[in-house]
Amino acid sequence: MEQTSRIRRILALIEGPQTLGRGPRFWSGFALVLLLACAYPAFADSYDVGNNVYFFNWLFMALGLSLIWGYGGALSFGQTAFFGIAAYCYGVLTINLGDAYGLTLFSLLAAVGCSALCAAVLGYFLFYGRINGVFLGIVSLSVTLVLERFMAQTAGPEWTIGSARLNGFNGMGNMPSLTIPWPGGPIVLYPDLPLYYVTLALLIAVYLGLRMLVNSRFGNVLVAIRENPLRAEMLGYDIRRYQLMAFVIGSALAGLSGVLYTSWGNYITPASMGMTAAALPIVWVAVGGRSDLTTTLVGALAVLIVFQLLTIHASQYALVVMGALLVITVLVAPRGIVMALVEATLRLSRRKEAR
Amino acid sequence: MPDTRLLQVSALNGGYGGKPVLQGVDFHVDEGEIVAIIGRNGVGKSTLMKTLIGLLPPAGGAIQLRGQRIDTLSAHRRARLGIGYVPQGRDVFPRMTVLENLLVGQSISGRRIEGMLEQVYEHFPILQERAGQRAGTMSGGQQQQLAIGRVLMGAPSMVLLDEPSEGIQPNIVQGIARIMVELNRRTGLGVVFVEQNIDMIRAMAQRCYVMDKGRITAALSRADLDDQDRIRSYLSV
Amino acid sequence: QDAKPIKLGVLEDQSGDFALATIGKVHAIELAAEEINAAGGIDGRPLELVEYDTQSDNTRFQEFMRRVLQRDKVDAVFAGFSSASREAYRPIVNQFDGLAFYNNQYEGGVCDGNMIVTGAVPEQQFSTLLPYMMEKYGKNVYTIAADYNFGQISAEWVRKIVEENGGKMVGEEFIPLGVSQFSQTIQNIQAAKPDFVVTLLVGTAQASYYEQAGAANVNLPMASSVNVGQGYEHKRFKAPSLKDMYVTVNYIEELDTPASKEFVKKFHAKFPNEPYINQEASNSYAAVYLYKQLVERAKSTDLAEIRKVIAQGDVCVDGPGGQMCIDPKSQHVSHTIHLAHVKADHSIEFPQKWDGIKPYWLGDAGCDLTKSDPSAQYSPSNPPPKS
Amino acid sequence: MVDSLNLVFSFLYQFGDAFAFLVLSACGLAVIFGMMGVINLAHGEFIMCGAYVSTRAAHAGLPMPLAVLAGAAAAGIAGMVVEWVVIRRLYERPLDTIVATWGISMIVTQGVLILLGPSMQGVGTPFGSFSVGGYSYSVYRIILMLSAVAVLAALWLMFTRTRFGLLSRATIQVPHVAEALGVNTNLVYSLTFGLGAALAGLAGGLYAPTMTLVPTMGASFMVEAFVTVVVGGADIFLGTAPAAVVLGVIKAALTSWKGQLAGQIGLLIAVIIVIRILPRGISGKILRERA
Amino acid sequence: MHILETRKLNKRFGGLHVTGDVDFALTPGEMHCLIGPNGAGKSTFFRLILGEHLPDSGEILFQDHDITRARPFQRIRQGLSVKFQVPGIFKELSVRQNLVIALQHHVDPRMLPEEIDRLLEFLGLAHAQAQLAGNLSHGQKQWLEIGMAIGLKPRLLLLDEPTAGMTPDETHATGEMLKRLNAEGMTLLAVEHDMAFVRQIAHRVTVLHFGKVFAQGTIDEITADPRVAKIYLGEVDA
Ligand SMILES: Nc1ncnc2c1ncn2[C@@H]1O[C@H](COP(=O)(O)OP(=O)(O)OP(=O)(O)O)[C@@H](O)[C@H]1O
Ligand SMILES: Nc1ncnc2c1ncn2[C@@H]1O[C@H](COP(=O)(O)OP(=O)(O)OP(=O)(O)O)[C@@H](O)[C@H]1O
Ligand SMILES: NC(N)=O
Ligand SMILES: [Mg+2]
Ligand SMILES: [Mg+2]
Repeated sequence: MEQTSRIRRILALIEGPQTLGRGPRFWSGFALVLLLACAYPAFADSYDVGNNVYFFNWLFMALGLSLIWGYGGALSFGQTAFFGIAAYCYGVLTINLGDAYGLTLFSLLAAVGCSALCAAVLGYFLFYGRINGVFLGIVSLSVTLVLERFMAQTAGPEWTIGSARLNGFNGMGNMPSLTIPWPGGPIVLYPDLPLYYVTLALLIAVYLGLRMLVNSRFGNVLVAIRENPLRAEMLGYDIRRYQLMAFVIGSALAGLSGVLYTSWGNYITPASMGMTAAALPIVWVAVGGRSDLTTTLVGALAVLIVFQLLTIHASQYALVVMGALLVITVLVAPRGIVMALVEATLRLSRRKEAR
Repeated sequence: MPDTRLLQVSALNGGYGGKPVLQGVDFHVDEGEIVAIIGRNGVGKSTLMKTLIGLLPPAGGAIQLRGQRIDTLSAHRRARLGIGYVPQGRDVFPRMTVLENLLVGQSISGRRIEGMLEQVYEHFPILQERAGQRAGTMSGGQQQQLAIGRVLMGAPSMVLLDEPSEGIQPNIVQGIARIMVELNRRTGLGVVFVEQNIDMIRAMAQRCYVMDKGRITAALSRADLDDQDRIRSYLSV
Repeated sequence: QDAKPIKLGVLEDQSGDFALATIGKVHAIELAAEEINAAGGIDGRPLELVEYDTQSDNTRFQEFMRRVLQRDKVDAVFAGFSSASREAYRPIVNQFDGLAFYNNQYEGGVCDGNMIVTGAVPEQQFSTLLPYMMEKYGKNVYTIAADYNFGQISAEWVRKIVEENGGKMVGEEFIPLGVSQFSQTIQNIQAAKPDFVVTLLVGTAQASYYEQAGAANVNLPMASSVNVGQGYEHKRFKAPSLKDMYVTVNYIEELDTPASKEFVKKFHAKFPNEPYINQEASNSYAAVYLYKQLVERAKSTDLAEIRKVIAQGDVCVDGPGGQMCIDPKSQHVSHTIHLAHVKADHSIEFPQKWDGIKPYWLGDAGCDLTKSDPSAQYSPSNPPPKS
Repeated sequence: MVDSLNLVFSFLYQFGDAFAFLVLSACGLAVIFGMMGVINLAHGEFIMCGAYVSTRAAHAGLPMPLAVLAGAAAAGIAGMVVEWVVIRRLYERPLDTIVATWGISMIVTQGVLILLGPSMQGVGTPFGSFSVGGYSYSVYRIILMLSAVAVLAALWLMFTRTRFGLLSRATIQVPHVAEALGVNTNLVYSLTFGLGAALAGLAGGLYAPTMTLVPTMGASFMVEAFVTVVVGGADIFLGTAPAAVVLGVIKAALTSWKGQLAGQIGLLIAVIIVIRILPRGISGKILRERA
Repeated sequence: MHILETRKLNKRFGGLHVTGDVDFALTPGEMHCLIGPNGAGKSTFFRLILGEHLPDSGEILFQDHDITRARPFQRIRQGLSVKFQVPGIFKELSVRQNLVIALQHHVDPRMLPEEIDRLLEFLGLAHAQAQLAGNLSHGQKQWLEIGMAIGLKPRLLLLDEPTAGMTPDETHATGEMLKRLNAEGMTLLAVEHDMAFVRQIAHRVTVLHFGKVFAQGTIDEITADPRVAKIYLGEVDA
């Protein structure tokens, strides 16, 4: 009895003041989108399916950054460090352990755990050292760049872990894809149907889980810290612990992205941690509207798709148009483009109701 | 008698974005007058002051300074016409020294006025003592003194003060009232101030307007002001 | 009746860091395709190019390699400048069993049946260059190299060949990519007093070395496998900062042969604004003709059939720089290697050339794609496993 | 004796070289970040603008110093335009400037590639070389060091001794009050951003003769610039110079000891350590001590 | 037995000795006001008690536990609560959300909504509960922060100029409210410049001057002290 009401309370956190979207209208829309996403492969060719998996791969990192930056107010410019750490861990582990017996899944967990651990160490150093604001951003960026530069020069054969060569700037390849052990023979998750559904399911789970997290007490405190850390502490919250936890969770999600990406393309390179790579998550999250999970999710996906389409169709003008889109977005939609659309529709519907 | 009108505010509307606060404010200040504005929390006093100096755009109505329409001018242009403004909550420049804060105050006039710094130091000795301290580390009351001193540095012909007594020790509150009255006598400084401190209102104001729900609802004469309970009644309910 | 076109994917960096060296590669492919189509295509089938700009970004290579193979269903892909980009797309080419041409000088060692490499490799460039330099200038050598796979492996080759020829390495320094300031390096070189400097600098930032060394009056002869031929530094920097630079190339636009002159003429007729026709543009151009011959002889675009033709060991074309033949074991290409000497006024002379230099190392080391396909990259310090 | 003097000179030269690069890379960024709180990811593109314009000017026959100034001026004007069109709308939300300036940087880099091609021919380094104890050095590098010092001094004077400096700092700290005190804050913003951009352009103009001229050249200044600014902290006058000294020593020492990679990684690790010790940068520390 | 005690508390900023050997003790259930000239060190004293600054020397005891080095949140959890001099609220969150954050860690989640409704009513902010806290007027912000501070149900409440910007009526109402809370067992330490308010609530008053305890006693004793009139009160007697 007590148990079920508790579960109900936790589930109720799916809606709350920290997330946009509530009520039957939102959830039926959500269900519709989900349905479409599930049906999508029936109408798309396998290139499109695999390409969408590729887009999905990055969204975990975006959601994680939304938690750290949008909710927690700590701008981490170094999420790709954790992306890279998990990616290399996955590579090293799977190359050494192989893909039998579900070991790739173990490697996934271990790699994500590894990036969470690194985030805990770095986060302890940052938050317990009272580093905040841009300083936080630059220190995290520095960490990423150190990793990138270090990994870039590991070309020599001396940089080998077990049978896995780190292989420097050229990147590490040949790691197996994620493989699910199955009675009728293991299912290798190439960028195709099974991987699509697995990634989609993960994405939905992470999205809903984060919604509950940010609407819980934890989320309230996180937002309070963003708004006024001193006040939050003076209400009795150990702000450093909360910031650290958000950082670890967000970075673990970056790590998950790293593993999925590596498994998707059987490749990881130090460039994934470089300056450009490090700036991208910030762009995705900012464009959609970083202070909400849903707008982050939709915004990041939209940016990824639009940028790829531009690259395909706008030839040499692609980067110019992308840049212009970013500038215009920031100017016309201060809280993110998806957020702006949401607000506009809300205003419209309210006006209609008023009539 | 337009030549004695320092400030004329007519049917002024304003607020924040879509949210109206001021709903047709009418009042005036004559040359050489000190006028108080009183009212409960949240009725729009600070909003009025911000609209007068130009930090909020008016949504309708007119503001005239010595007969000249100023409501279309930007805040810095209004300041250069000689209006000084002390915001509620002080807003000193936190990472600049006390002296630097004072020097910024001179931009109202756009020139350096000989002897002004000494005068301000005389009014507020703590500012001289702490000339090199960063303003953000001054105590609350010290910051309030700095904010007032800063605006005097520009030798304005009219000042808008938003709750100048807030956070200031009683004897300095009296001192500030004295300074304002003296400047008013000596230089004809016009003063519009928002205040809750009855002692200060009585020590300074020649007239008083009562504000409620974005409107001026009463005007009190000097004689009315002598009646403590009368003021108190306007501040309550 | 309309014959079904043969589709070629072209994935090259047309923007970003590498664009300087790679836009010309795209143009060269377009030129070759136009010529072939004008002459009736490949076995009557026209060539159709599917081009994407990979923006000097490895992830774009991954995205678009999948796209050309899965969506556009191209018959072959011409892709990549940096080795990292090649390694990024190689797993995808393997997965879909496609055929990719890597038309770029690089550090060597790719033993992969899905790849044909038309660029020169270290043994071709250094076995010719270094003995010449040591003969002419002396045996003390200092290497500065980009600090990544290409630089490290190339430096390893330099070390090996210098020592084999009785020379001595007096210094070796690795420069991280993106570094543009060289004062300390210049001083280190002066302290080591080499007879000449091997410069294996990659990327536009590192090229700043030449200007800075010139300004500090270092005045040492230089040798390279990668500069001038790729990034035309002699055109971009003011003389005499590249004075006495020696580079072994399989082509550059100054090459004074009828074939080269003809190529330059055609190129400029089609692309009048091309700043420079570098070695990789020539490789890309020749690669299209190699592919034409492969398909015509295989009578198919099927990879297995094509590889049967390669295995015959006689697939050759005459490229702008000389004859190029595919080595069946490594699927790399033999070249005529020209020694380019940059003079004080930055004009180029060619004191020597070597015909038919083979990409021997991979085959000798144990890569034999006619027998097995490990789809791996090796290096002298990490050779193929002996079977 | 002579040998060790040579050694000292060579270290000083290397240090000065690193110092100059750090200062000149950083000061434009420092003005814009320190004064306005704007994180300008298009900093490198202003540097590139300065380099391109000064090179064009030099090709057109302008004497070197004038050409450099022309580069600075062009970047400054470009900066004022950017401020007017974009940045002005973002002061309330400085973090969004990251995205906006990132976008500007993409537009400019690729735009220049499209319009002017993938590279530009350099002008060559003037003034030749000199020798000390068996090593030859570039005279121009000494000019760069002197320029760095001159820029620092000029900035310091400008911001502490002029009305503009006073008003711009006030504007950045509490804009609405500055406005209400008679400061034309829009003008101040525009001039401050323009100044930062001009300083970037100056760095570009000064380094143009020594570097590859390509649309992406600004990128090679960015890490050093950010590192210096952050280690310096929010107050650019108190922070930038000491930060450049500290980082210059670290970089020169590590580079000469263990090579360029050590210098690069050492620089980044120094940042991490310095920030851990001084969470608000060097100037934060100095300010706290002084207050 | 004291609820709060400081022993020889010292704090310096550079050359400035802001609190000097402050010995101070509060008995449980007391309503105590701290007054003194601007810059006397009152807010600094609060910050030392809260742990926002650490003292250079001296000790702080709360309910006989040494909290001199404890982190601020630990002190709050032991039963301290504060309203700052400059309103400290969560500007981008709604008024209601502000209160949720203050109350959530000690109120049963099922009771939370009613509890907050009650508090909103009490603060006169019920109509503004959905508004962003940053858009409140100055006085409303003060109320909100007082609400957050008392929402913690502290044993000792610290208020730094709670009535600044309030009308005399509101000031009076605040005083009465504090008295009610005091009757329920809460100890109070308030910094104020409004003598009417001090007179209304204070059992005892401490005057701080140049960081030192200058005088202590009932409000009548203090206002009668000519030295206090000279440094602080001026001619008007409240
Ligand atoms: N930035 C803002 N955005 C939206 N509404 C605001 C903003 N600032 C104030 N308000 C609202 O406008 C109304 C008037 O506020 P104002 O600050 O003018 O009150 P006030 O009379 O000065 O009160 P107080 O005595 O508390 O300072 C209030 O209801 C307040 O909630
Ligand atoms: N960080 C700091 N650096 C230097 N001086 C400081 C710092 N913080 C406070 N001070 C000084 O310490 C003294 C005490 O300040 P505090 O804020 O405690 O005063 P207060 O008694 O609360 O005054 P008020 O009534 O004006 O609020 C003041 O002179 C102030 O200028
Ligand atoms: N392949 C090269 N030159 O990177
Ligand atoms: Mg107000
Ligand atoms: Mg105080």
